[in-house]
Amino acid sequence: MTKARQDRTIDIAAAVEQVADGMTVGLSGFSYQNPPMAIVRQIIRRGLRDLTLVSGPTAGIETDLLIGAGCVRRVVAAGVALERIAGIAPAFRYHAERGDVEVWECDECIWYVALKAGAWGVPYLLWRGGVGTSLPELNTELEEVEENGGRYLRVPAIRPDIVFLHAAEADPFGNVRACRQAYLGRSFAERALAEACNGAVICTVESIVANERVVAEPEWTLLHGALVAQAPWGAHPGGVSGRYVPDLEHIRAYARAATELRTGNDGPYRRYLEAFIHEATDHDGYLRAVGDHELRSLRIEAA
Amino acid sequence: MTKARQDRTIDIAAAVEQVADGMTVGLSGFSYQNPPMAIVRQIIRRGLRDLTLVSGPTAGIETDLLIGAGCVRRVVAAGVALERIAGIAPAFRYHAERGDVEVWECDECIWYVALKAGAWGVPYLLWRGGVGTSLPELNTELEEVEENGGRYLRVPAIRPDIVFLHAAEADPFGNVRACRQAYLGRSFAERALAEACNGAVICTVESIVANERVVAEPEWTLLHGALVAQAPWGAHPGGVSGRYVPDLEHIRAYARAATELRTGNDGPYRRYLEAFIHEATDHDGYLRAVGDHELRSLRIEAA
Amino acid sequence: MAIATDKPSGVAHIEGLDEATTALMVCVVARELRDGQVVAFGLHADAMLSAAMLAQQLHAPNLRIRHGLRAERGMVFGAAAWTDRRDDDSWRRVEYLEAHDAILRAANPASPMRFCDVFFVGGMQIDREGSTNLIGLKGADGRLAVRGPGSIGTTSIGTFAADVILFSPEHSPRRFVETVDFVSVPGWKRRAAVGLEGGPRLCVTSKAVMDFEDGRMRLRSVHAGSTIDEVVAATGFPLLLANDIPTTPVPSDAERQALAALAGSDSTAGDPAVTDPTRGDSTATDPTSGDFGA
Amino acid sequence: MAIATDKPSGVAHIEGLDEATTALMVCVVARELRDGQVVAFGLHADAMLSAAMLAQQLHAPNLRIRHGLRAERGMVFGAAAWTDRRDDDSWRRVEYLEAHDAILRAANPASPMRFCDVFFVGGMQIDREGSTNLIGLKGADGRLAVRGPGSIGTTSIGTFAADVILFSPEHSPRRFVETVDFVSVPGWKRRAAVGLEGGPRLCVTSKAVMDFEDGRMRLRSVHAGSTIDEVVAATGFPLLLANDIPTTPVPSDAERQALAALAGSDSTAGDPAVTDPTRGDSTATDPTSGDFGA
Repeated sequence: MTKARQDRTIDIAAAVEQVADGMTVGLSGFSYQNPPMAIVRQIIRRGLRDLTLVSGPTAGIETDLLIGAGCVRRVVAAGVALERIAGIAPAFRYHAERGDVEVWECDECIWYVALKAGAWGVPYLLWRGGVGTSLPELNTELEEVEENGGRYLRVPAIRPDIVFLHAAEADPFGNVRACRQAYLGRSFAERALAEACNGAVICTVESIVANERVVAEPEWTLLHGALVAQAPWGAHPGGVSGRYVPDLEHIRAYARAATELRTGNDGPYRRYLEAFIHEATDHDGYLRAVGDHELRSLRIEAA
Repeated sequence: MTKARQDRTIDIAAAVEQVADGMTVGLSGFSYQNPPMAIVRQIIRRGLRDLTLVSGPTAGIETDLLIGAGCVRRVVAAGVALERIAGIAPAFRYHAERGDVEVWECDECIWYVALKAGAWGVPYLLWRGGVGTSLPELNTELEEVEENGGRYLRVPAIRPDIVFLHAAEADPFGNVRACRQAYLGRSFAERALAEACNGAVICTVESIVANERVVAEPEWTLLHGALVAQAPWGAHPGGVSGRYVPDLEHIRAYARAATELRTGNDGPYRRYLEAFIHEATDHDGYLRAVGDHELRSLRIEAA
Repeated sequence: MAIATDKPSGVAHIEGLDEATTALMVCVVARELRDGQVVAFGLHADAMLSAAMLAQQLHAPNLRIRHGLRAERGMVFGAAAWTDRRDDDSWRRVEYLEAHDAILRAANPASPMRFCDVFFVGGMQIDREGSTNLIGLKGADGRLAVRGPGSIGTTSIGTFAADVILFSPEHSPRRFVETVDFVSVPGWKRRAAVGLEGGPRLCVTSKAVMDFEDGRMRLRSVHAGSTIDEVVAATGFPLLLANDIPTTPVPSDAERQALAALAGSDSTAGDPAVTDPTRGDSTATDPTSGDFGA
Repeated sequence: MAIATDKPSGVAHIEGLDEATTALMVCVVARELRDGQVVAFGLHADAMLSAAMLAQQLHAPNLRIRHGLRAERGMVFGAAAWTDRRDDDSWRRVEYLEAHDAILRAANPASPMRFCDVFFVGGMQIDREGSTNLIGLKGADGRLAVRGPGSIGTTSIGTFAADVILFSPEHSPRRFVETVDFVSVPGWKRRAAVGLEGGPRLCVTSKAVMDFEDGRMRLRSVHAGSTIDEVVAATGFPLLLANDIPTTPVPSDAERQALAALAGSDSTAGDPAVTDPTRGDSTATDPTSGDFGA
């Protein structure tokens, strides 16, 4: 071969350089699972503003943290919660109630339908879920219409400008894989986001694997064509199926700080941002701030 | 357990009893691969009429044979061909040119979009492929419309009344599996048909496997909730990936007979129907008519 | 709200409820599930999972279950099969796997691959016609003042499901209101207005079981330990009363044995420090207070 | 139509063409493919596969290929990876697998997971603006008289692809017509009328290579063994002529070596008794005669 195949790896800082204020940013993560937290923290370090997040379909700490740090103008998600720790994600709650953050009110299906419209290059798709609810009242982009004697929502297309994912592994050429040992993370919303995306799909991964492994097991490739950034523990304090479980102690501490926002005390939240994002000037610094012992305790042993 | 789990197996005759004249019938098969031929032959034996076939997306001998036998009023397929043997399927060509059979002119994507609309319970979906072509002129159900300054086709929903598939194997409870040794047949249009279906999904299979095997490898389950009919060699003269290759000699002989239709000589075609369908009064009879030696020569050895 | 009965083991834990009450609620739900149905529920609905598995064991061997957390004779629909500190391997024990956007299949209840027939819904508010609200609460000015988590999967799946079962451990005037502030899943009158079929069939709380008559909630039975008067007082709208309102039958021997057998399978220990008001198994007390959401 | 050159081995067989002509056409296509593109083609397009793999070897290591039959650094998009009497196992040598309805992804050429940038299209008819027809031919009454196979995947993928390459071994006035009877994939003027971007860039036949100027087909080079006059006469509309019309460069040493190396991989033997007029690699002679379709 006269030319080498292009290496599609990139570092976290360069990945986030591609984001600008006001962009629509797709984020992986289903609740605690696979949020691209290393990217999120770098977005906060850069002080980006007015982002529209397409999170989820059910968003978690990645969305709450970006909101709490002031980066977000609008959230497209069917729910934002910290599971049993906070049924309503606290920074999301605080800023949505203040009106700082606009919520594109939807449910999981409508979230998918909007992205399918984006992927299919059509201005809208019809959908029956949501008629007779408050969604069209709260989300003026969802119009309730009559077609062929039935009532439907016109769900407009959503097309992220850029998508960030976190996954177990990828090869250097942009083939992203789930962890072989686990179903999870294999069929989240990543494909829906990537297919609708107008621009780069950037995936942080726990480890980079050889292309030979991808070819040997093509059925485990989730998506292709991504840019790949190595970020071990990159979903922390979320989890990665087959690799490590969510760090509930960390999330609980975060939630306590965020809950203080509603009492008018933003000190704990600011201290959280300082300790884990601003003072830890990069992902390695973050991992040092969390501590090796804590991280190791989260690791899932191979079956 | 006080009650037993329901066995969802059925025989071929009982399966075809569920079809009535005029129904919209979904058929699996991508060209030579996985056509539900045992079912097709039983439909012909029953003398059913005026069926709308949703074949394909790229249809082959299952569609050509049903057309040649006079069962079909309308075909929804992006193409009907016998690969290299007949670039235009001969009975399809003959009857379409005579106007006996109406063609719901589309392409593979539009075929899928119509079924997605059916599955999603909406009257139509917008699609951009096909604007500027003859499709809306030839298929009056495809309306070219202007939306948000762009031109799109309104593709109406298609919902089969019943769907027939052929696959490598299934358990007695309706979990249909691809052959573990082959990718093929794993991700055809079967899911699109089953998801849009208004009624029963009936799958003939080469062999019935234990539920334990399904549970041990759930990632190989193509679809669930089907009724299952055992029909070894049920795709013949088509092939089943990982099991047997198409019987090109048989297809070639069939194509020669069907090509005679256009010359006004329907004798060879009638003789084909007699020998392989009417005299062979059931699937076992068909297999005897084909011959054990011929069948064995098609078998794919496990790697 | 404890009820006096032997403590069955092996039932999912519901925050704030004793095991006996939880077991009773699980049995009530299980009895409602019919053979051949497909039932679906959300991430943390452990009690619903117990109920579905119990029904499978006792009278509904063909029940199919869609559950994010664990699935038996069902699927892991994409994401959710993990919990807390345990990496769940339930996907190895199911019959099929589908991507998370299989939830769009909810739109075709006629397909054999349909997403579900029965769907469980909780809410910050539930009203007399069975509408639910996960969106938020209105302030004095009529605008959203208390932000809820969002509708999650409830809206569309609840729109298409033939049978919606409302599940609310908490039974209080604040939870059961005359009219929800915002609608996540429409109840009977709202559904009729837009031509939706199906709707809420049952509402199960820690105090009672309600069904619906002409689209209005009706008291069907009261759990031992509660009274009709107590239930009526705990409901923020006039509850219709059935002609005969028995005590909810306690778990039978067969039910208790089956529940004990299920204890052999993985059970999920809730995180004791926290609650989840967004799912059907929640016991969050006050959606406007600080004691949830953190 | 044979051209005088050493016979390279390892090139896909095209029915009715000698190996040297096929190899030349393969090289012409390969030279047009740019690094980083995603190329897609149909079931029997063996020549296109050879071209794409050749380009990957020589100058486009990041080319991604979507092919139903075999795929290298690409995918098997669902169905098609078998051929004739051989069960193809190419899915074991690819990097990803997708269900067949991944073709719907053609609608978003901006996504990194896009279906393709370059798409190959054949036709029963091709006209001067590059429209193609797989639907059928009109009779004297203006209605469809000769049934074609149908548009297969060409319409939508051809609509969204930035670059459409027309591939037609047959070069005759019957194939190259002033205006196609029916349109499967629109050419330049029809695309402009409905606001489609991209369109036909190149047309490769067994006689010549054409490109487009202002939306009209133009002769770019003539294969050794043919002449400009012969090509013009074989085209059923006035062909624009480039200022300089060279002989199509024969395969270079590097191209021939790479083609020979590809011969080590599985090659597909066409079924000699039959033809396939519906794909780009067809040599069907007369779509109105009885010599194809059986």
